Amino acid sequence: MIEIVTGLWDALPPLVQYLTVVLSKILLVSIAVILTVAFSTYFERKVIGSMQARVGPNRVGPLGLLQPFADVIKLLIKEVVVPTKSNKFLFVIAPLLTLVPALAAWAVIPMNDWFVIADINAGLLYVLALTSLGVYGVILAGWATNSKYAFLGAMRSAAQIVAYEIAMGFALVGVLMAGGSLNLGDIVAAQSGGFSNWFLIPLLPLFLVYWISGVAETNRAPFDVAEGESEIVAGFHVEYSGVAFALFFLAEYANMVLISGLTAIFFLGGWASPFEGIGFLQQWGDIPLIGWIFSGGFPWLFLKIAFFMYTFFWMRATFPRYRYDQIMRLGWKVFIPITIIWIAVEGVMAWMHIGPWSGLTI
Amino acid sequence: MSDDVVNIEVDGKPVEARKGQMVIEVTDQIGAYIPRFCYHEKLSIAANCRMCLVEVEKAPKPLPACATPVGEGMKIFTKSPYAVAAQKATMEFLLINHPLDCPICDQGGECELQDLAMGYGRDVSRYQDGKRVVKDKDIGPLVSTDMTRCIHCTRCVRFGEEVTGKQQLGTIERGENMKISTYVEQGIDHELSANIIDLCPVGALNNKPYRYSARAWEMIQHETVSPHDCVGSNMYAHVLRGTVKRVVPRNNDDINETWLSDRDRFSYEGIYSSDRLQQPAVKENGEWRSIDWEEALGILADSLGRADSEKVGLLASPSSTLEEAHLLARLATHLGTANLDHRVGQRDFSGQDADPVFPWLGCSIAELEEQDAVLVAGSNIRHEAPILAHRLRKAALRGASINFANSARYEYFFDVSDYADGAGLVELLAGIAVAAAGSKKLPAGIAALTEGIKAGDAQKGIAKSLQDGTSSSVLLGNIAMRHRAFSAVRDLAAFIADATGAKLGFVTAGANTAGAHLAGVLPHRAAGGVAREKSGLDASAMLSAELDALLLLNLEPGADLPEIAEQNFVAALTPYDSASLREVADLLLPVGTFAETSGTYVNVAGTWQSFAGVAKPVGDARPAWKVLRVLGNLLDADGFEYVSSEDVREELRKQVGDPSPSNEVTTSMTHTRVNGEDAMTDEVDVPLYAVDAVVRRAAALQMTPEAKRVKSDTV
Amino acid sequence: MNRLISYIKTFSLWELLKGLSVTQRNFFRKSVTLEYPDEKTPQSPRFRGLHALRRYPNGEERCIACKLCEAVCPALAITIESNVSEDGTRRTSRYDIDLFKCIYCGFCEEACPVDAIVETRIHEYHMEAPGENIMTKDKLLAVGDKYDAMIAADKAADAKYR
Amino acid sequence: MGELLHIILFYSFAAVLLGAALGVILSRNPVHGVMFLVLAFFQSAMLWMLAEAEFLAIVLVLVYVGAVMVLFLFVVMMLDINVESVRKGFARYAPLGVGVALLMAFELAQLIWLRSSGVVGSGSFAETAEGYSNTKALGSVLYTEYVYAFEIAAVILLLAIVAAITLTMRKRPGLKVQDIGKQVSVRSKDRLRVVKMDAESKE
Repeated sequence: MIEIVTGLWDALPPLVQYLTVVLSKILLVSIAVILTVAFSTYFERKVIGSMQARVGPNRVGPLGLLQPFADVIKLLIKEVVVPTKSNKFLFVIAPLLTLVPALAAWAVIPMNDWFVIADINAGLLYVLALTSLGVYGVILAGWATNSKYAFLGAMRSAAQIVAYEIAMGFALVGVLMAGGSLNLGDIVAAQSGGFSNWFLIPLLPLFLVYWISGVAETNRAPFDVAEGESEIVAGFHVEYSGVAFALFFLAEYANMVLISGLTAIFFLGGWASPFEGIGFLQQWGDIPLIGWIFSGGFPWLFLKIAFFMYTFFWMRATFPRYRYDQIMRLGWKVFIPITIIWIAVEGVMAWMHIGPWSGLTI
Repeated sequence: MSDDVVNIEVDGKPVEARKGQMVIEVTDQIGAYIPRFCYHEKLSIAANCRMCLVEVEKAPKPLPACATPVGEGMKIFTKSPYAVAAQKATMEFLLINHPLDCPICDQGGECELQDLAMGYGRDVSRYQDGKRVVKDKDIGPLVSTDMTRCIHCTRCVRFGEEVTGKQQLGTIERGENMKISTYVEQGIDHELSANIIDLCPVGALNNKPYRYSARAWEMIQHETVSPHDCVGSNMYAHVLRGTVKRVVPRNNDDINETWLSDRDRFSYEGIYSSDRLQQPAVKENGEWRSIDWEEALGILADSLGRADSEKVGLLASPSSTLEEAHLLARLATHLGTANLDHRVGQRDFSGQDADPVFPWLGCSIAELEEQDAVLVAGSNIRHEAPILAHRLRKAALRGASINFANSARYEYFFDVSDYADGAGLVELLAGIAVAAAGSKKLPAGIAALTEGIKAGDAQKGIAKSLQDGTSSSVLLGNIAMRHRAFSAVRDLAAFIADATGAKLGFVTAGANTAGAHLAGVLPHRAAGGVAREKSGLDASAMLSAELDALLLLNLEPGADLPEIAEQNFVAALTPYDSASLREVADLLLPVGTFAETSGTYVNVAGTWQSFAGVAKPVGDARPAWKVLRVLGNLLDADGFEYVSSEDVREELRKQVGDPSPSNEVTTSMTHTRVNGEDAMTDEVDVPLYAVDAVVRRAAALQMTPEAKRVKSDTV
Repeated sequence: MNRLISYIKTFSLWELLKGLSVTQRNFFRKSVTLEYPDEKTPQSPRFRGLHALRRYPNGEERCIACKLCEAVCPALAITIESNVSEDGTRRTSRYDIDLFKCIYCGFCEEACPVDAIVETRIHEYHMEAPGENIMTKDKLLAVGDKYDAMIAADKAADAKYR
Repeated sequence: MGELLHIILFYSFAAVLLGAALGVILSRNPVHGVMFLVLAFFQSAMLWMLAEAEFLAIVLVLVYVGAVMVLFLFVVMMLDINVESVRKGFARYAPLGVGVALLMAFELAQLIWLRSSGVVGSGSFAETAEGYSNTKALGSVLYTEYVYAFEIAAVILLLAIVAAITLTMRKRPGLKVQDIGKQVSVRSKDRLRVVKMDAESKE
């Protein structure tokens, strides 16, 4: 039986084989991401509910676990209302422009030491490039709606995203200096060898800048002035409903998961186990089922992503919304200087062969 | 400083007062309020409620402000602790027996006792024993009684004695057992009797038809004018959700003072009679069919437009508003007809060219009570204009000589100087004319009438008192105007006035006879009294002529009009549906009553009084002036683009200017002997509660003793 | 020194961490949510819900059409028409409460001199057709008759505090 | 096989690029124009990708699409350009445009002619070795051979930023600015002083 299958497989032309493998990988990752997104919404509501001494969704299915599906079905069967004087084409295409970069960035994220859709050298640049594209969907949605609220929301959001992208980019320069590569797999590999080797410790300021910028980049609380329901109703997606709104929603959460994943990869050693490098634990890595706890693997990445997602929700439950001028001030006047200073510090340390960058070769 | 002025001090402020004034009058003038129940400025002073007790310096006890004349150097404290304690004590006594039924009392919310109890009452009564209960009286269909609530202020008793002259209520028994009652179990029966409702400071005497149907605070008060007599009494309509709930007097010292006749007060019930015409209707082959306004107006415009202009008749009620009259006159001009009249009761039109521009009282209403001698001829004035009768009574009480010349004797509650009766009106007046002429020769026009007439004692007395009075009046009433020889009566009266130096005055029918004259709703005169080139048919001629189209405005055949000859087409603008109308008319258009239309009445003293519509029209009814306006549009008449009734009024106002009222009768007519037409039995006296369609349908008024008497007479 | 401490606090995001710790502590607290259709909050006898018109024990309507409730109603939700009844007393011929206008302030209940209009504890009601929001006199009396025992008990419980 | 795929991809990207470029100048709506330009940049990046210059391709997307065009879009949206009035001068400037286009066409033809005649370069790229990173290659060239030019360019850009900020910065007098640090670190005793006073004496 198995032989027949493998025989058939071998009979296929190499291009078809190649495409099949790639497409199935893409499908796998996409479904995983979308499911994660779906349950993120559930967890967000549960977490924030708990923090506010409430229960959260608990009506659909056991413990409300089917709530995401109920929401999806609801959004799918709702009518997509296109405003009369809007630019119809851009109005419809804007949610897609938001979602596509958010999902496409997953192409270069390594899930563990062997699973990655496209193992390209300029992976980090690619991620940067794609995250910078998400802003188009927002701007176009705001403009195409032909509503002043949406337009104001889009303007705020776009300016904010552009501002924080710079800080994020600079923070990543520090990471790539430390990792010595633009390839995400290599960056994770550079952090192997246990908790102490993670970039979190030497790059702590950059980690904070990157993480907070990531929150701002995804327009999440406390940086969600783009939505700002108290003053501009719901920002750029005020006129969106049904599936179109669902796409925005999906994109926002996909971006959150992406930022969480990238933070884990850049600063927390990706799929690496914190117990690496502790000699006597190394041998337990071969134990079935729980071996990954010691040797590392996809579950660790998942756990780290989950932790950052939790932090997203946690911050949303804790902090009030920033004022817009304070957001811009924080981005331009605080984060960018910090990153530049730390890059300079890093460069000097590397040049003088001090610290974890001593091995850096030019 | 003359001797008439005394200087007193009220609450520390120096005040000048006339000698003999009561303290409460002075304090009212300067705005220092003293609580009171029994004191009323139109009534005598009784000082039996004791609520107005004030502190007067050096007086051993608190004094009642209403019965204490001011004196030089008096120091009065209206709000000192001593005065307030006295007032509070009085209030506590008053409240001992007053029931706490404000929630179901119609006076609640406008009750003087309630208001003052807020200021001077205690929260909890100290009185523990049983309260007094007094059995209610049935004093007729107009006034409800809850005698337990009575605080014995005796305003109602004094009103009966002093204002109506017919004392029907009084106090019986004494002390704790004192009660207000009719001496004999009977209903009160006077045309002003219901004013005791307003006088009663508590809820003991109340408005019976209005009973329990609304509260004082929820109604909206609209100013309006009475539509039932030539006085044009000022009144307020109290309206709840578009429905008139009651009518109360509006103070106007020039017209009705604070009084209102029962007819004006209770006629509003007629607005909500089940007889109201709800929808336009047309008679087709003897069958009535309800139609909409568009169709109805189309039919009317079509019929009027098609009719021969000589054979169109327009007949309005004398109670139609000035605006309606003006529009009707303009419509007649457009149709090219002069067959236009409002004098529906009049039977003799022979002397109409000599009529004054509009019939006038001869003086203002307030001046009437200052006359020294008045002759009222051909009038049952208590029924025709109760307010004028009240003015005459005041004049009589002042000492004026009030005389009557009437075929029948009517009851008056004051000393009538001379009453000439028992013969036809022409004969009676001819006698007075003879007496007035004395040795002088009578003018040729009336000489024939006085032939062989000798003045009796009464006639001589009348002539003498008119001559003696420095200001005297001769008033001709409705009976005279409806007389078969009205022109003769008018010329005789004019001669008497002329010969005795008295003023000639008219007491007209309807609310707006003067206005209809001014607007030119007359066959011989256009607006402002300008003579027409060619006279048309007058009111009675129109009814007997054969017309192509006849339009009736606010008139009811059988009641307002005598028989109508068979006409080709009769349309009626009427608030009411009745069998007689259905028989006569071919088209019925529902119009609003006085409460549902805006308009103007010109009263008998020549005062223009405008009012707005106060109530929502019943059914599909529309204000008549709007109907006439649209009719004008449908007939393509020019200038019918009025937006409001004010536009109509102002247009007429510009046309007629302000004609100075004059009753000069310039006749060249020669009257021959008219004994055949001067029959006593032929005189028409319209009963008090049958003057117009609204009053005839006011249920409570129709249950009064007066209305019942008329009914038992006719049956 | 203070300056130094404040710098350290700023850069270590001390205040933010304090805030986060507050929410985190609450995360582990038991939730206070009441799951409504299954659980209900206790009600005071003064609860102001659906209106009712009461009767005297002999079946006579209490309401005497004094219209004080209509006058006091801040939302103008009450419409009353009154008239003389067959036995000559003052009675309503119409008593409507518009539940959409009503703000359940309880003023009508306070204004009533005969305790005729009361607000019951019933609050779980709904309307299905236009016009059902108008509580007519019949409906109000029906509510009063049906829940008479409850209303009487509530009034008795509250009486000593009035 | 791979060659065929390569050619198909090249021509399809090129076709879309040309279409997008035409869209930029032909579209009536300026926002559509900007979006076409973004598409054109993408296609160019794809072409570079095919030429295995992935660093340049991604940087093109990052810089031009991710930053420059966003600002363009901002400006275009904010100005709300009236298309009709802008198109008025179309006929007037058409000859100049045609002239420039002809010049460019001529240059391109010349280039193709030069290539085919074998005067300069060869038609195909050199195969790169396994593990070759053109990012690394670019970096090593930039920071060794062209380090001065690169640094001077960087300094000039920095200067441009500083100049731009200085030119646009307005110091408004009397402007109240909040100092968040101060606000956060304030203590109650900085704001409120409790003064001890004697009770009122009667003299």
